[in-house]
Formats: sequence, C-alpha cells, structure tokens
Amino acid sequence: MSEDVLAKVYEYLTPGLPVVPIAQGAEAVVFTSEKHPYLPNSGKFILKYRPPKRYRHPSIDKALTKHRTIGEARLLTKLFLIEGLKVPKLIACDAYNGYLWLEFLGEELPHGKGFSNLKNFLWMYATDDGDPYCSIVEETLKKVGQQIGLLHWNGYCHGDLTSSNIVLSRSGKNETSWQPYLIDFGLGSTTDSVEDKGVDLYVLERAIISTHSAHAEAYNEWLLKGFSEIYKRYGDAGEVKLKEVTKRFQEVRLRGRKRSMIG
Amino acid sequence: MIVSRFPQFPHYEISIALYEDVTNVEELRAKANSSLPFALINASLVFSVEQLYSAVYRVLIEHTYNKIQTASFSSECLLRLSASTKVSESQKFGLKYPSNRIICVNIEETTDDSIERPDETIFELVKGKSAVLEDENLSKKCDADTLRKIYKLDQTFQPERPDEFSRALVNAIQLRGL
Amino acid sequence: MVNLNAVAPGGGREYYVALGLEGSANKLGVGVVKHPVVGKHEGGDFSYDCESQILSNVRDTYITPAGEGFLPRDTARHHKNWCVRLIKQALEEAGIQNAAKDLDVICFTKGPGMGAPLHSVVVAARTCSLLWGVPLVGVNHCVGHIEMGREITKAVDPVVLYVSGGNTQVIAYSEKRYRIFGETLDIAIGNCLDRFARTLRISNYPSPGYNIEQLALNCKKKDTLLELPYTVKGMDLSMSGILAYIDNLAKDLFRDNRKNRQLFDRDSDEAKISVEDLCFALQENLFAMLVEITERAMAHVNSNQVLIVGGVGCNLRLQEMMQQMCQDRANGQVHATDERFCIDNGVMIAHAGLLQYRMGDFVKDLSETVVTQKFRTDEVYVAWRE
Amino acid sequence: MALEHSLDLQIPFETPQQAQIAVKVLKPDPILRPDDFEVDYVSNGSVLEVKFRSIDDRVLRVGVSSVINSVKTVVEAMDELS
Repeated sequence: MSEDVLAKVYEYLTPGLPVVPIAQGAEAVVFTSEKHPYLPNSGKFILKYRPPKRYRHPSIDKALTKHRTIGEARLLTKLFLIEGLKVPKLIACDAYNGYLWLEFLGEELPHGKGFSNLKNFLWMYATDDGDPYCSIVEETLKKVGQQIGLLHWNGYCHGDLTSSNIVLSRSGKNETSWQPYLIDFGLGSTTDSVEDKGVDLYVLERAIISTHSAHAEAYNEWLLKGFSEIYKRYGDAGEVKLKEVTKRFQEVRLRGRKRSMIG
Repeated sequence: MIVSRFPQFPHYEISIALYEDVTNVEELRAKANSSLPFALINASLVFSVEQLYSAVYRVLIEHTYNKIQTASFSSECLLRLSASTKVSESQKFGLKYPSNRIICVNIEETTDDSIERPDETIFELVKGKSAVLEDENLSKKCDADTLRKIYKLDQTFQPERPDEFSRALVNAIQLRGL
Repeated sequence: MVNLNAVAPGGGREYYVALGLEGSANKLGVGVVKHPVVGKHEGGDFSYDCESQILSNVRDTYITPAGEGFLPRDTARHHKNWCVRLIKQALEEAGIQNAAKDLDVICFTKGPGMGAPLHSVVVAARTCSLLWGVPLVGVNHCVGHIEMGREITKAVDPVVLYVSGGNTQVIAYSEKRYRIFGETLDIAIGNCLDRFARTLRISNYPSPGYNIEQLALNCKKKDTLLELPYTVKGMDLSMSGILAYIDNLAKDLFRDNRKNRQLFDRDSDEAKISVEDLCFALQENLFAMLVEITERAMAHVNSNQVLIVGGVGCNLRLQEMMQQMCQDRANGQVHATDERFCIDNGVMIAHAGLLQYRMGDFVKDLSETVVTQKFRTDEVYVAWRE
Repeated sequence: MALEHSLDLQIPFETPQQAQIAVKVLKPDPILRPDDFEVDYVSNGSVLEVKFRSIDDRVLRVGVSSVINSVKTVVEAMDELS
C-alpha cells in the first residue's frame, strides 16, 4: 500500500484515532479502528477510504469517488430496512473525502486460513483434510444464495458479486453456522432490470468457477438453490420473476461464452 | 453532563446534558434562536445517545471539510439531527413544540485537547432537573411516532431490538443532504 | 511437475526452433523463435523464462483507406498474397537454410479471429508442414500474446490485461487455465477506437488507435474533460454506449450543428470542443475503466503484477495510467511490451506454440488444424505451467 | 434441392507427392453450407482432381474461386519453400 495514501488517512484522522490498514481493494483501502469515531465504545470498526486515483483524470476521479461513497452509504441504509437481508451497519459517511465508517464483521479463520470471506472459507474446506462438499459448506452457500435472492427480489443489484465481497460471520468460535453478509456496494444500484440481475448472477458464477473451479458446479447449484428459495416464497408472482431472472442469467452466460471475438 | 472530544476532532469540546421537568421552557424558546451559544434539543425526539452523537459528528465533519450551512454550531446541530434538507424542518428538533425534557449540546473550539472538568455553569440558564443521559432513559420517553414521521420510517419497519431502531436514525442522519 | 524438455529437439540440436504464423486480423506476421535446452526447465515452472531468442519477426499490415474498416475477404486476400513471401523472408532472416531439418515445429493461429484470414494462413502452414515433414501446433491467439508478454517481461504470474481490436479481457492464471475475470460485455476496446477513428475519418496508418493517441496528446484543454458515460460493471465493462455517445458528438461537430450546446458556445456559437478534445476524453474515459477493472482483478486474486498485451497495449497513455495505479499498490509492477510484440506478430505464435510442443502437444491429424473464429482463452489447457 | 451445378477441375502438379500434399492441405476444412455446396479432392498421379457440385452457379463460382485461391497458396509454397 502506498505511503502517500496512508499518510493522507493518518492526517485526516489525527493521531487521536489510530487505524490499521487491513486490505487494499481496487477502489478502497480498508482499515480497522479500535475506537468508534463518535461513541465512547471501544471494539472493532471499519474505516473504508476511497483514495483519489492518480491514474484517472481528476474530474472523473472526483465524480466517481463521491458517487460511489454516497451510493454505497445510501444502499446500505436502504438494504438494512429489508427483513432478513444482512449488510454491515453504517456508522458515518464523509462523502467529500471518500470515507465510510462501518461495523466490523467476520473473523480470522482457524489455522491461518485468512479472513472469513466466502473465498477463504471455500478454500479452507478445499484444502488439507477439509471436505469441500460438507453440509456446512452447502448450508452456507444456500444462505449466500438467499441473501442475493433477497437483494434482487427487493429491487437491488450488487454490481460486483465476487466471493471476496461476501463476509461470513458467526456468533461464537464454536458456532458451526455462518451468516453471510453482502459487503462492498460501491457498484450497487437500485434497479428492476432483469439484465443487471442476470449479470450479477453471472459474475458470481464466474468468480466461483475461476477461484474454486474443482467444486464450482455443486457450489453454483447450491447458490442458485438458495436464491430460488426466496423467489418461491412469493408464489406464482415469484415463480414468474424467478424464471425471468434465471433465463436472462443463462442468456448472459451464453453471450459470455459465445461472444464473437473478431476484430 | 457529559464532556467529551471525538478522537478525530481533538480541538472541539462537546458538552451534553439532559434536563427534565424544565420550568423555563418559554424563556429558553425566546432566547434559543439568537443569544444562546448552545443547542436546545427536544429530548423526546432523541431515541439514543448514538443518534445524538452521530449528528454532532456530522456537524464537525461539515464544519471542517465542507462548510456549515447555518449560522452557528447550535443551529447546525438541529439541522444535522434532521432527516430533511430544509432548515425549517430542523426546528422540530428544537423547542418549536413545547417539551420540558431538554438536551443541551455545546460545541466549543479549544486551544488544547485536554478534557476539562465539566463546567456545569454553561447550561445554568436551564431551570430543570439534571438527568442521566443514557439510551434507556431516552428511548423510554421518546416520541417514537413523531420520530418515524420525521425519519420516514413506515410501519413495515419493525425492528426486533432498540439498537436497530437507533441504526435507522443514524442512517438517515449520515445520509442527509447527500 | 512440468517438464519442458520432455520432447528432445530434432537433429541432435541443443535448441528448439519454431516458425510461427499469425493472421487472425489485418496483420500478417511470421516469426522464428529459438529456445535453448536449459536444465532448469526439467523440473519446475519456468515457462516465463525460456531464454528465447527471436531469430526473425516480420509483419505486413493490411491498411484500409481512412474511414474504412477491414473486411474479412479483402484481408484474406492480402494474407494469401503475402504469406509465402513473408515465410520465405522470415526463414532467410533467421538463417534457416533447410527448414525440414532446422525446424522443430510450425505454429499457426487456430483462433480466435476472422475466419477467412485465419484460413489463408493455415493453408500455407499445412503445406509447409507436409513439404518439410515438420509437425504443426495450433495456438490460441490470446495465449500467444500472454506467453510472449511473460517471456519478454519475465512476469511470473501477472494479471493480464489483453486489449486489442477484437478482445478486451482481464485474465489471471489458475489451475492450468488462463481464466477470464473480466471482459467487455459488448465491443472490444480496439474496435471502439477503430470505429471512432473511422467516424473522424483519420488515417488507418500505422493504426487508427495510434492516430487517436497522437490527437489526444494535442488536446489543448486537458483540464476540462468532456464527460462521457462511465460503464464499469464489476470486473466487466461496456463500451458500445460510450462509442455511440461520442460518435454523435463527432457527427454534430462535423455537421456544425450549433444547437448542440455541449459543443458550441451559447453566445459566440464557436466550437468549444475540438477533435483532439474528443480523442483525449475518449482515451481518458476508456482507459480509466480498463485500469479500474484490472485493479479489481488484482485485488481479487491478490496479485501485484500487471502485464498489458495486445495492440492497444502499445498506447503510452494506457501504460502510464497502469503504472500510476500500480505505484499506489504495494510492490505493484507493470509490464508492457513495445509494438514489435504488442501488435499481432508471428513470434508470439511461435513461442507459445513451442511451449505447447515441448509439452508433447502437437497436431496428429490435419483435421485438428481447422481454424475457428471463436476460441476462448480459458479453453486452452495450459500444460506448461504449474 | 439437388446439387445440379457442377464443375470438375484437373490441376497438374510436378509430382504425385505434390498432388497428394495438395489433397491433404485442402481436405480438412469443412464446407460452410453442405446442403448447398460439395467439393471433393482426389489425386490421380500428379494431377489434383477437384469435383464441385452446387445448387446454383453463384454458389459454385464463390466456392470454386475460394478453392483456387487456396491452391495458389499451395503451389506458391511448393515453388518457393521446398
């Protein structure tokens, strides 16, 4: 991570609010803080910062940073109101500077398997003596599918569904059941477009195929099963919409594979 | 009275106090707009400490990086509590409607960053019984229906826990005007 | 364990020699590559470091008049006219006197690309193979770019941005395949630039994209950027909407349509925006999107290396932007090559084909040499990597 | 529809080997519209025999010209590269 970016963040926060960088995504640098920005509570909190990108023209950069910071904050507040949907809690938003404060979710997986996002979780079960097809994996993937189902059914899209953008959380170290949270809504949108939803599903499917190829078939099936469950709760109307979305999903997938690549 | 500083803004001292059974509400109302340096907030529209501090944090963010839209910290506090961009709407959080439960908020720029002993005299104009500023106390006596109206939370939103209701308020405060 | 020395070079030589033929689009390229037999290649993945020597790299580009694109039939005719002459030239430059004895393999582009031009070249490849008794290897054009890029830059395991007239993909290696993490949902970046160049009626020599790059450099108002749609979708992107938008602006500019206030000043009626400004804005916008999806893929696969390949990869502004992105990432590195290797060429086909050959994979029956317009990067089994 | 339009070509090469090579080079490529057009290659001594059959003369002309172009490449390669 570049020193310039860190220096900028430290200056913004002042020495009174120390933070530790934990991840550099494409758009944002993520920090943890033990202090809450405005409550006396201590614990663990996430600061997500979208630094200016030198590579892009300042006017593109400013517009994107503001648009995505606000977009993400707004989406988090709307999604919170949907029953059953799990997204991180918004603590504060400073859109002018590209900062978001969020609740910390997830944990370090045992045996150094990394942070508990879906990607690392699936790797954990795929390596050593893990069983990649065990019921915990199946259960968790179905729950992930349900989360996406809830998102889509209620008229939203994620825009960047990958296995790193799904965080798993559990109530205690001995708890075997994991609750998936969707995170990183910088490219999310409020939309009823079947196309956007189809693309969302396609992007996730491809992410699973590219990073967990050996077991991708079963994994994608479980995801889709969870997804469908949500739609099926809404009777005939749900079935009709489910068909629309899955049909478009297959079209997008086909388009991807067959896309003409001639100059 | 609670005196604190936010870690990110060490040069601002924030004093907050809750008074109940206030007897001079009319007098305070008359002075609220002009001469009082601190904000007077209708406590029945404050559900949680988080809601309150979340608004104060935004006051300081706007003050430092953008520009505050009202004349003073005190009016800005009301504005940032409000979910609407209209300044007139934010008056609801003040003493527009009579209430004898009042929260006082004072934001003071200081030269150092040490926490002083609470200066009980800053709010001495308020004639009332000092009460503990904590979630339980606030939520119990809070006017939830009016809050729902102000923050546009319809009845389909039925949180299981009080902190979820508080979260909805924080959401609205953080996104106001963006 | 990968053993690149499993198949011994012919004629008791201490090195392999491959002839590569490329003709999937409007460039016809022929190259000869030599790989010395190196001990380390017997155990381990050193496919990025074959110590390859380029013995020759010749190319002829079918250039169309300004405002016109290249059509498959005309391009195929061009390739047919030049193919044998270019092979002869490449062999001479490489000092190959007896192809039957001095070559280990003939590599040709199997796809993806335009069908007719691909076919023109494979006919020559088959004939040579039968004349000389040298085996054939069919190469995926995209894999050719990737392997050549790795060999030239020594990038071990980069995220690859493949940008050309027909392709826009973000690729990373995983489990024996070059997997596509992001790509265009409609038209390719090079296609977008070429088509805009046609609208502007600027020359196709040496390439339309190069001329747009030069015009963009001459933009006088770099501070005020014309706003264009920004259409990144996760790790994918879409460009047809942007092209349509800027095409309309260009047409309005040429038609002198003063009603368009984005282009013409309200008071003076003078054009506020020049062709140079349009080129600048288009490049800034498209390249920002490319760099962004590349960075997304890097974050996703935890990589800090980028390799840019394909014709658009020559663009210095794109390289500069990628460089700036990487500087802001821990140990970020950008690898790019110059026009000799970025632009379609025969050497890359020879190099990638030779890797394939050294793993024992070559054509057993000529029916396997049928070319294909559609051939996805991730269809290739990458035997030469761990 | 029957493939009623036909054309037979005899193309002489210098040796039977060359004619055989030409057959092998030309044979693998599939016909795009097999219902409309057929082509068959055989070598007879040093002669390459090509039989075309097509539904109409236009399709026949396009098909024949494409094959002749390929034969030109084959011949050129033999002349220049062997």
